Amino acid sequence: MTNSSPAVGLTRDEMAQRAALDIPDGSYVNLGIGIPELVAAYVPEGTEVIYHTENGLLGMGPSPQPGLGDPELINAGKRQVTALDGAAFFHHADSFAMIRGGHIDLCVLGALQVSESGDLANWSTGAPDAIPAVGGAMDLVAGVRSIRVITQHTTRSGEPKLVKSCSYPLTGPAVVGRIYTDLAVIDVTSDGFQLVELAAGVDLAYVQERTGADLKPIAIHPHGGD
Amino acid sequence: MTNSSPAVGLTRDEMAQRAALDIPDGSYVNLGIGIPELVAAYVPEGTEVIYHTENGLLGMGPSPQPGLGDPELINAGKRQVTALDGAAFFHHADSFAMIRGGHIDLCVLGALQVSESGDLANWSTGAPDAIPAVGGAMDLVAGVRSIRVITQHTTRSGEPKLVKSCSYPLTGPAVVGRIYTDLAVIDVTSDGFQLVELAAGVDLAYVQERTGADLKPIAIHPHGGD
Amino acid sequence: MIDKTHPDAASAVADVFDGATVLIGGFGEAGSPVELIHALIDQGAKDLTVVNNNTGSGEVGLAALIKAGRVAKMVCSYPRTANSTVFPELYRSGKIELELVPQGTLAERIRAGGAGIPAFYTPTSVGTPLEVGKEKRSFGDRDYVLEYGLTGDFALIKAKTADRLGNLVYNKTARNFSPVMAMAAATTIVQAGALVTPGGLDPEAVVTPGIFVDSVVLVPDPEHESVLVERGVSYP
Amino acid sequence: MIDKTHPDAASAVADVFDGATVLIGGFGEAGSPVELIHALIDQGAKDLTVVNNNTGSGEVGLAALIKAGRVAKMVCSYPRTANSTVFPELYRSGKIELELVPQGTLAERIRAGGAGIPAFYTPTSVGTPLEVGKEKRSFGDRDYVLEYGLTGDFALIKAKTADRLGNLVYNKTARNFSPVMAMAAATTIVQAGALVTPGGLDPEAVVTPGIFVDSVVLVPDPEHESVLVERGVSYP
Repeated sequence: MTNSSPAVGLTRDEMAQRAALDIPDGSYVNLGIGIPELVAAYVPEGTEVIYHTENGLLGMGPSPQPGLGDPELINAGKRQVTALDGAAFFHHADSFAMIRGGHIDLCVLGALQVSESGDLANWSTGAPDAIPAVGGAMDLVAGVRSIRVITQHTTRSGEPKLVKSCSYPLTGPAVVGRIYTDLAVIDVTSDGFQLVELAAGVDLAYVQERTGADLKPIAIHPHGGD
Repeated sequence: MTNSSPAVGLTRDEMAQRAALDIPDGSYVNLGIGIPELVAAYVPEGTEVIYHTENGLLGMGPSPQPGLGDPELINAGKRQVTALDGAAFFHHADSFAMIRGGHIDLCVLGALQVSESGDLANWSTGAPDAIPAVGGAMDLVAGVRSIRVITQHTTRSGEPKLVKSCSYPLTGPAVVGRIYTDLAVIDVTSDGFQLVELAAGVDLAYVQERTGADLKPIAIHPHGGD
Repeated sequence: MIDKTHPDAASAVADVFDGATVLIGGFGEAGSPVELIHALIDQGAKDLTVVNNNTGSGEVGLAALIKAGRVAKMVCSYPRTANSTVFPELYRSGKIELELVPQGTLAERIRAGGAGIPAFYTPTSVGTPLEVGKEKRSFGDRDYVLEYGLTGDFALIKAKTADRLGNLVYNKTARNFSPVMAMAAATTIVQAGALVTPGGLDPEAVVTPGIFVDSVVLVPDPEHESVLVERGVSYP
Repeated sequence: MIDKTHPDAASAVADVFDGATVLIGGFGEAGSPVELIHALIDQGAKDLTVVNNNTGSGEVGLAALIKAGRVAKMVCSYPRTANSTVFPELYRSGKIELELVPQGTLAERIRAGGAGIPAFYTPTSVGTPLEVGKEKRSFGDRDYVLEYGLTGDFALIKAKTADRLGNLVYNKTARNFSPVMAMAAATTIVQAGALVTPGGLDPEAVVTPGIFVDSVVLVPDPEHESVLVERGVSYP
């Protein structure tokens, strides 16, 4: 199948905005590098979310004003951030105690592939000359209660990223709860991929065609959380 | 053997003073409850020793002036203490990381019995109606590099506390390096008890008579450390 | 808006259930959340497993909770201290269970519980009666025992200052077990001597980040256990 | 009197020996002890095993140490970052070894090493290629892998402020791995942006107590790695 930049589907910011809608008030949230980083900007007014960055900060705020950043106040993507009132700094072992110990409510990550059983592959394509690099991804999926993924529905060459079984090395087995793509919101259930919501201009057949596993049609509770 | 408060031998304070002489400048030291607590007062002028108390303080100072204490600034014996300039407070897991991780240089403890192989019994007489209570003693002997004991040479009823083999439950096997009693300074070596120094007015025979295992006579290096 | 404050100790401990495991901060009286414990006595939960370094003193605070017959089992390192008579009597008459844990192992087990570590090896207790029943294993030339992470349904702890997000700082050696207990409990309830607005605590100096805290009650002038014992107070 | 200060970085790193394991603080450039690393390059120790979250960027700091051929093996979680070319080239040509460790496991292994814990169980990496070769075990209904404590001969870390006793506080997210590395190294060497007399740091806010520190060098205006990289600096 080919994928020539379809006019349909959500932009990166729209995907982030959609994911932001599902974040409950008062949550402790870790956002992965890339599109997930955009989510913070779209959390609705009146919802207080506390952002954790695994390099040692709870209460992370947005990027600093130009010229006001500190190269030693960064996020996990190594970009400069700010610390909000009520923030706390801590060391790496304490930070991953929060993660591994189940204290972070939800995490939004990028993905290379997600399987219909919720397996996530997001750290390595397994290419022989690639430099293996895992960072904190395996700790996050092993420890955070709810793992959500934001990803383009297909690769640049049009291959499905939602698959029956991941061909890339796993970050963790059976960990993903919900997936936000440019085409749809999809839950991972014991029955596999469950369509929750379609982007404007696409239908089930269109999304199914671009998905590597069966997609259950929208059920009775389309906006249920994971 | 009977023991009718002999005129010979060191007082509690003299024992503490003798133990203090062997503490190297710059040491990190944990002092047990009882006579060991007295040691701090006798560390020679010019020697800077940093005291650790396992309930979360490094840089412990002496008792507060009357009326200036804080019931929440106490030592492991639950007595009010002070914090010196350069002190640091920390939680219990960090405190025992210092102990278990081998960061404390030496520890001075009390004893019920010490065996000639350095086994220490200082937490329980094994009496059937006793309330078992161990505190931090087992952690200290498992983690601190040099364990020294201050104790009366015999029990109140005159029984030896330095023995071939402990009859009381162990705090730890083969952990004690040096013993300060009211009668002598004794090292635990691979050959058993090695007399290092005698108190004024006693001789080897006198001490041997009150010791439950062979005592090697004073050797060439009587003031060597453990 | 996140606001973890409660109007009083009674509402903060309202959800403690019969049979719960309750981690109670403090080393002796330092850091003992006396007002929260008294609220728990009033609340009535029973068959509790309580984790604390000691067993309280006199007939106030933890000792009062034990005396009221609410505690089925104590997990601690040193269950006898000055003015501690309640626990020894119940223990000798077989009315309360005791799990004796070396102090450093207790602290590490609680930290492990809070950090998602199910088990770890430690040298402490090897070669002693407390190694009995524990799995042993050698690493390098030394023997170790396997110890398990310890978690609680609730933690009751005392802080010096808190904010509405649950960030905490402590007073001196009153810190002791409280930061790890806050990590290890499903629900952590704090009595704080002062409340500040977020930003009122230096983010470099926060000891317990709010993520580990669920409920905060302001108790501006907490009682000192030793003062109550000296006055002969018996709670309730 | 205890005085852990050294006059310069060269004297502080003088004892690092060939084949040593060196824990180097920092997450990216935040907390990277650039001046100590440069002193280590000048000093000449080789065949080092270096533990750091990353592998440096540009040709300064950690990347320069690697480029100088002094590092036989890297232990890290994320060996590729923006402006990181030195390590990838050496790795692809088989000239440097890599032990890839998940970030949280790396932090916990270092803490365990410093805390006298030889090994612990963690759920991280179960069901992934990184579980290969690891001992597995179930606790409750979940699988875990056994991970080992990690210690170093030396730690090189960067602090904001120190005193002569080695008490440290850090700057924001520059704290990261440094407190646990200070615990886990036989000899911990610190570059501090400021020195105060004992008592100048709040004892409630000290992050690394001096017991974990051996040497302190004052480096009042440390270089930022990103600034050096942007300027195209190559060390030495």
